[in-house]
Amino acid sequence: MTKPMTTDVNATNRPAAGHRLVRRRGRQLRERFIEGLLFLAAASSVAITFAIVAILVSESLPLFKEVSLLDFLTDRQWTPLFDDAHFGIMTLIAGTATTTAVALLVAIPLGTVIAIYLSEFASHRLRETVKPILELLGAVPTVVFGYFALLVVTPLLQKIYPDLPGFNMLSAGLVMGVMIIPYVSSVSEDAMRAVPMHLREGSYAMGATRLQTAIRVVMPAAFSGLAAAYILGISRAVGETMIVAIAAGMQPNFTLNPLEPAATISAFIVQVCLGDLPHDSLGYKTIFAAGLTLMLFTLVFNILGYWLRKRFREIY
Amino acid sequence: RAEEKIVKIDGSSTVYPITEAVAEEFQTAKRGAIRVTVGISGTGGGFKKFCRGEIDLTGASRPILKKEMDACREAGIQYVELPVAYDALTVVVNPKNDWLKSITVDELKKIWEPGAQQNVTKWNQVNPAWPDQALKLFGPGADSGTFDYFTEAVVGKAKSSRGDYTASEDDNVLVKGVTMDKGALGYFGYAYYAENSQKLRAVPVVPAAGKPAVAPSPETVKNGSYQPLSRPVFIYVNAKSLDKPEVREFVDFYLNQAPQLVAAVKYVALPEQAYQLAKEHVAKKKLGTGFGGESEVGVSVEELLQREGKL
Amino acid sequence: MVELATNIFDAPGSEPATAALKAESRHLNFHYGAFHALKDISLPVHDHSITALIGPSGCGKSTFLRCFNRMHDLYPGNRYQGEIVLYPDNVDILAPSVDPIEVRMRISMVFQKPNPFPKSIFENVAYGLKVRGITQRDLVETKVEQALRGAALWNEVKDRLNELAGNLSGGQQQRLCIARALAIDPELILFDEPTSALDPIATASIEELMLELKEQVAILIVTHNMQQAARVSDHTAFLYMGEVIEFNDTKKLFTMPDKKQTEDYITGRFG
Amino acid sequence: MVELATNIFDAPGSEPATAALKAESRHLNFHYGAFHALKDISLPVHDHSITALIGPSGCGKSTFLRCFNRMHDLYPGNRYQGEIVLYPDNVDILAPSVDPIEVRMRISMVFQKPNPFPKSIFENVAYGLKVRGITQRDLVETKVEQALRGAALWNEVKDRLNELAGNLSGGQQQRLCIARALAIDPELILFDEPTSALDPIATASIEELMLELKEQVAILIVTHNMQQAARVSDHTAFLYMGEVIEFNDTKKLFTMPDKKQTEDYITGRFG
Amino acid sequence: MTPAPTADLRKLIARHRLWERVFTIVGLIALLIGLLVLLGLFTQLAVTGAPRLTPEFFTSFPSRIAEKAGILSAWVGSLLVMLVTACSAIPLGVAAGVYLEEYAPKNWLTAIIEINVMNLAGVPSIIYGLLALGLFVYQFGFGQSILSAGLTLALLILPIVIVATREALRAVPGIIREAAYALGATRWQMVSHHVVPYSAGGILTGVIIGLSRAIGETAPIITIGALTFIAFLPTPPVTGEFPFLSFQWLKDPFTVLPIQMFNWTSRPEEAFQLNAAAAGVVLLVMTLAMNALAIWLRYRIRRKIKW
Ligand SMILES: Nc1ncnc2c1ncn2[C@@H]1O[C@H](COP(=O)(O)OP(=O)(O)OP(=O)(O)O)[C@@H](O)[C@H]1O
Ligand SMILES: Nc1ncnc2c1ncn2[C@@H]1O[C@H](COP(=O)(O)OP(=O)(O)OP(=O)(O)O)[C@@H](O)[C@H]1O
Ligand SMILES: [Mg+2]
Ligand SMILES: [Mg+2]
Repeated sequence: MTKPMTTDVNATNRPAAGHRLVRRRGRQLRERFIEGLLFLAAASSVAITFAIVAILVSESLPLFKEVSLLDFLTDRQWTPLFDDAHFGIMTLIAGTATTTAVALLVAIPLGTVIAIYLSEFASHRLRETVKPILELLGAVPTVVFGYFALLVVTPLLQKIYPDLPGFNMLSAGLVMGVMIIPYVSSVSEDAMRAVPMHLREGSYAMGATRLQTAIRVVMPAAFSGLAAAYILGISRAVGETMIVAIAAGMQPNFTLNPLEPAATISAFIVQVCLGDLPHDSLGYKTIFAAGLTLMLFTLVFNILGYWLRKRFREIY
Repeated sequence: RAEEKIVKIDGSSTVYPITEAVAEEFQTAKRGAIRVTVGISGTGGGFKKFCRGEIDLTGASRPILKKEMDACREAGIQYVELPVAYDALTVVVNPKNDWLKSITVDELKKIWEPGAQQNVTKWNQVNPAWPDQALKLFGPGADSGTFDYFTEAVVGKAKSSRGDYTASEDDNVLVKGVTMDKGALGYFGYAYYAENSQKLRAVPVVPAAGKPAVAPSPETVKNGSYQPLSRPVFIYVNAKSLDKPEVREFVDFYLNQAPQLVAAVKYVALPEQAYQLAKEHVAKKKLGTGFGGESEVGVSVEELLQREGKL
Repeated sequence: MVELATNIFDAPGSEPATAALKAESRHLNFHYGAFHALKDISLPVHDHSITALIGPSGCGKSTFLRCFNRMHDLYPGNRYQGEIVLYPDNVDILAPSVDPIEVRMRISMVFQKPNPFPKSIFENVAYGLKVRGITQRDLVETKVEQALRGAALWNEVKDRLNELAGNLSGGQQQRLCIARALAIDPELILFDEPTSALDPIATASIEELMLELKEQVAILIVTHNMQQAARVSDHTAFLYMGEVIEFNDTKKLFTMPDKKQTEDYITGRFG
Repeated sequence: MVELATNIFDAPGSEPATAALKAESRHLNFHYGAFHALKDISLPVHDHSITALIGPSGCGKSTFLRCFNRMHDLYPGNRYQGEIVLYPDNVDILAPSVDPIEVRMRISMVFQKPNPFPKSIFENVAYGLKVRGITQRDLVETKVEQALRGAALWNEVKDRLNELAGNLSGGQQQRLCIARALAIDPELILFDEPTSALDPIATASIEELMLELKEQVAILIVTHNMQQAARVSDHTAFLYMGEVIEFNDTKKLFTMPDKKQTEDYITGRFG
Repeated sequence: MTPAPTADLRKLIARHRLWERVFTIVGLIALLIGLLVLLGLFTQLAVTGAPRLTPEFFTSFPSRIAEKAGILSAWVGSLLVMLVTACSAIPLGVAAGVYLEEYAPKNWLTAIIEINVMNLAGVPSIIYGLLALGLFVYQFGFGQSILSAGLTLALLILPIVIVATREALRAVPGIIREAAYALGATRWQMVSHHVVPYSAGGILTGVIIGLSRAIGETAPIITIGALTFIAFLPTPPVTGEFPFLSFQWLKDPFTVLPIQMFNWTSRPEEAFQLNAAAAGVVLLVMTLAMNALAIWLRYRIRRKIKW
């Protein structure tokens, strides 16, 4: 806020200090104090990140003393716990990327269609009942989803495609996608509903149908909200653990083929965390390096998302 | 309020069912006067807490390793190592598998050794008598004590294994995997086979050339004929905690009740004599591990208990 | 003293209009749920001329206007009675058998607040064409240029057709909305207080535009600004509490109103 | 023909005002970022009288009004120059040493759209007192009643003070906002087009109210409705493009404007 | 100006209408996929777990005998952990949201915080567990307690609460803010008296999504040391003696429902699978109840608020 700048041209015998309008110190101090507190709350998220990064970096340093960064990034095998240890993180990243991609291929179209349907087509009552029910999908313990993928979805898929292995990224990804639907649909529905009515009216007045209005006007106008929803969905998919751990086979395969089994970063981390490894061993340290990599990846995604949202934010 | 009497236990999820059973019975017996808590942080997580002095006992599916011994020494934690049961690693196949009547350790090695990765993908590549069927492998994750033991016993070197198999910490997942695939072969703890013996078939193992194949069962494990795949699981007791009457009482109760409770949760109890020896160790507070920071295959529990303890 | 209303009829919009009817509302009643907003309104809309609706806030001007392109269909609970007949077809556009989309394709509307879509200038104008399935690039380009010229905006934007419409000034945005409405060759254009959000210069240019447009189409305009009504329209209707108090030639209505209420309103005794 | 402006000065608000100054802007300039919205405005605000600001949309009326309670401080990039002196203190309320909150406690404002808080009627009126730390229940109750009586709303709401303010009609809501502004005993009340969202009856009652209020306080009102300015104000300033074109007694300004531009505007040649 | 050939226009409109109908069906199908999966999962759990859903299941401690095992310590633990989570994540998240929306100047620092908040949403939950183990359990000395677990989950859902809070605050119209300022309110008064209460509905949505996420988490809680077998309850928060309130329970060991479930699913005995399913049903119903409460609260708040 700019301080008012007064060019005191003809300041005639103006009372200097102590008049009734002067700033109150007590109130100002209190306001500053509260602002400080709120700032601390907001900054706490940064502090958390720093703490996480600090832990990840310090714990993974011993690993990088033994494994060169080049190997870490270029080796195509990830067998840190085996006798013949390889530390090719790209293997896990490929798994993470594939399951995430499959999940998003489910969640983004379905979530978006649901959002459009709820915001532009459905009645108020339907929307208000369905939305919270759908949000329950996000609350189902992921172990349940994992078994659902393994015991229901995989056999179904095998009926269609008999060569599908019992553990594969496809069914894990599909189920993960369903789990993420509410993240995408709820947040984008909110964003679409926030698009002011006069924009819609402008489109209807041109003779557009609901669908045309939704796709051509409402969605572009809600772009930043949709982007936020998608990013939230991506983040959730990238970080998801149990579904993949149960249904995708936990095989560190360097492959982008969703029909094969693979392991992801987060699944690897949780597995090792609860396993029998000594916590001081090099093998155990790999989870921190993997976590760090994951964090860097999501960071890149988020910066990209932030930039995109800023660039395409529509003012209506 | 009065000083809480509480026994804190953590560690391997393999040992957990036994410890849980003991804890439950113990609390009932004491009418709640002593409280017991059991966690499942894994053997590694358990030792980490144990060596920080946060818990009184930790369950371990493998012996304490060098690094953990160092950590404990640094923190001044001394401990008593007590084997409490056998876990027989069971090699299982799909019931539809009609060719595998028994398997030799060599064949297992051919299947699981690191060199087999990408190379041995068909049954007939292991043994020409077996069909030209895709070989699908299932086993515990490389972070587990089971994996360490199996690789050491079969391949000859701990942690030396092929990587292209379906790994899971949850043995039920492995059970599901093997039941879903005719060409599957997997290994995991005996309890999971025992509970699913209709859906799976355990394969008798030939320990060495010329010896008869032995199927896993409580008897064959107990009498030492199921080799090399039966291993002991342990609890480690903090020596200082052992001075607390409630911990001492609990450990005694553990060793006394073990034969019944271990069987009840589908593990294999040690020979009676082994429990006697263990009780003596507790009484004498015999400190240290019998392994010296390395895991070993094929040691008998009795022999182990005779060894000099290292800290 | 200045006579407020003496010289406002020198404006170019004041030739008496004698054109044929473009549309006509007959005994139109409208309800927002339980609220009876329009009461038995019968009003003609002449072709090639500008018809203004004036009246105090809340009298139902916008409500009436929005009946013409069935905008009220978008919200639940609204109810029409009576009819609005569109000529030369002589169909009642409120009849259930009539598709509101078709109505809207023939009657376009410009809103109070400029509401360009968050798209490029070009896409905004081409939107109506796209909706009609017209996709040949050159045809669309011709039409867009025509419409922008029609809305007196072409020279200002021809070099930045791909810029976002949101970057235009308020007046330009409103003209863009007019261009958008023009591009689909409407037969009747509805304006709902099109200049109330604009500065005087932009207002003047839009008024001029309307006077040009009426050569080709019929125009129905709502305004809260009596001066504006006097300046641009050929016919004026004074609405009050959902009823038409008076409808007349603009000149007549502003100089010799038949009704006392009209006189009170235009002389500023209320409103 | 009807002479639009002949009889509007029979209204009660037209006694010439001779009161002392309540406030005065001196060489006030205001910038929205790079946009120079107010240009060297010097205007007096007399006590116990109503000063109206008229001018076409976008000329800076609201901007000027909002300088008086430092509303612009809320947004970044705004810049004041010059001063607004408040009497009798003779303090420049734009001075950096002055606390905008103190200013706002003495100068209250009523907005264009009624904006009651979504709380009870009572809480709405009592809010200004709460902010000042006045919590004695009986004192607050007295003040609330006083303010509601002052806003001519007491009889309508006295039995439902705990109802939500949102349930009131538009006109009642606006009077509630006036009561809210009155409750803190302001010395000057700013009205920014207070009736533009209201129907004629509500408008009339609020105009009446303002005429009563000016017995106690100074009033500065922005209106786009010239009739309203003529009806209620004692002094009128005509703004155009951020400048004061003319300031005068209302009667004088509407009957014998000094400037050609003023005449053009009030006779409807632009706007 | 000639009207477009009406027949062509009609055909076009008919085509558009057809597309619209197709989309309506697609939309319904998409919705149904989501709902049916949910329904399928729920019924599967409910049918499997039905034999275990007896009153004793809620009042018994874990046991090695599946039929005798219950979830008393688990549901009490879940409830208490959620209490801590809600009590810490809501104030912190709302405060952060308020700062970012109402106070923060638009500069690089705010941009960093903003990106950072979104980024935290994607950190795998187990990493929060590792962080909390170092920070809460050891550094702050909270031990392996309800407090540590609650705070860990609070960190986990903080981004969700912040994002939802910001969206909700944004929906409060500017004129309400100006009205408060015009009456002499300070910024904090404006925020605390008006903006936050009026956006409570939207904030609640975020809180609920967040708590739903937290209540089902397993991995981070295991890392910080939740127990699996615990046959006693935390100290009751209300005591018979002065001062009648006790915070001892914050430091008590605990377990939570998803851990109990996790443990049961990995047991070899089939009978435990029933327990796991039953626990899953309880978990879902608890979440549903929590959601229902929030939806009701949100409805009540929104009913009062008209702009
Ligand atoms: N959606 C609605 N639901 C209920 N009543 C409505 C709705 N829209 C408008 N009204 C009421 O209908 C009446 C007419 O409204 P309308 O918007 O047509 O007035 P107007 O003449 O255009 O006024 P203005 O000059 O303020 O735009 C008003 O009393 C208004 O309160
Ligand atoms: N926040 C802002 N940032 C930049 N320019 C602004 C802002 N608010 C107003 N303006 C510009 O300042 C000028 C004066 O605006 P102001 O709102 O004071 O007009 P007004 O006379 O009150 O008009 P109206 O009758 O439409 O309310 C206008 O040109 C407007 O576009
Ligand atoms: Mg209107
Ligand atoms: Mg204004």
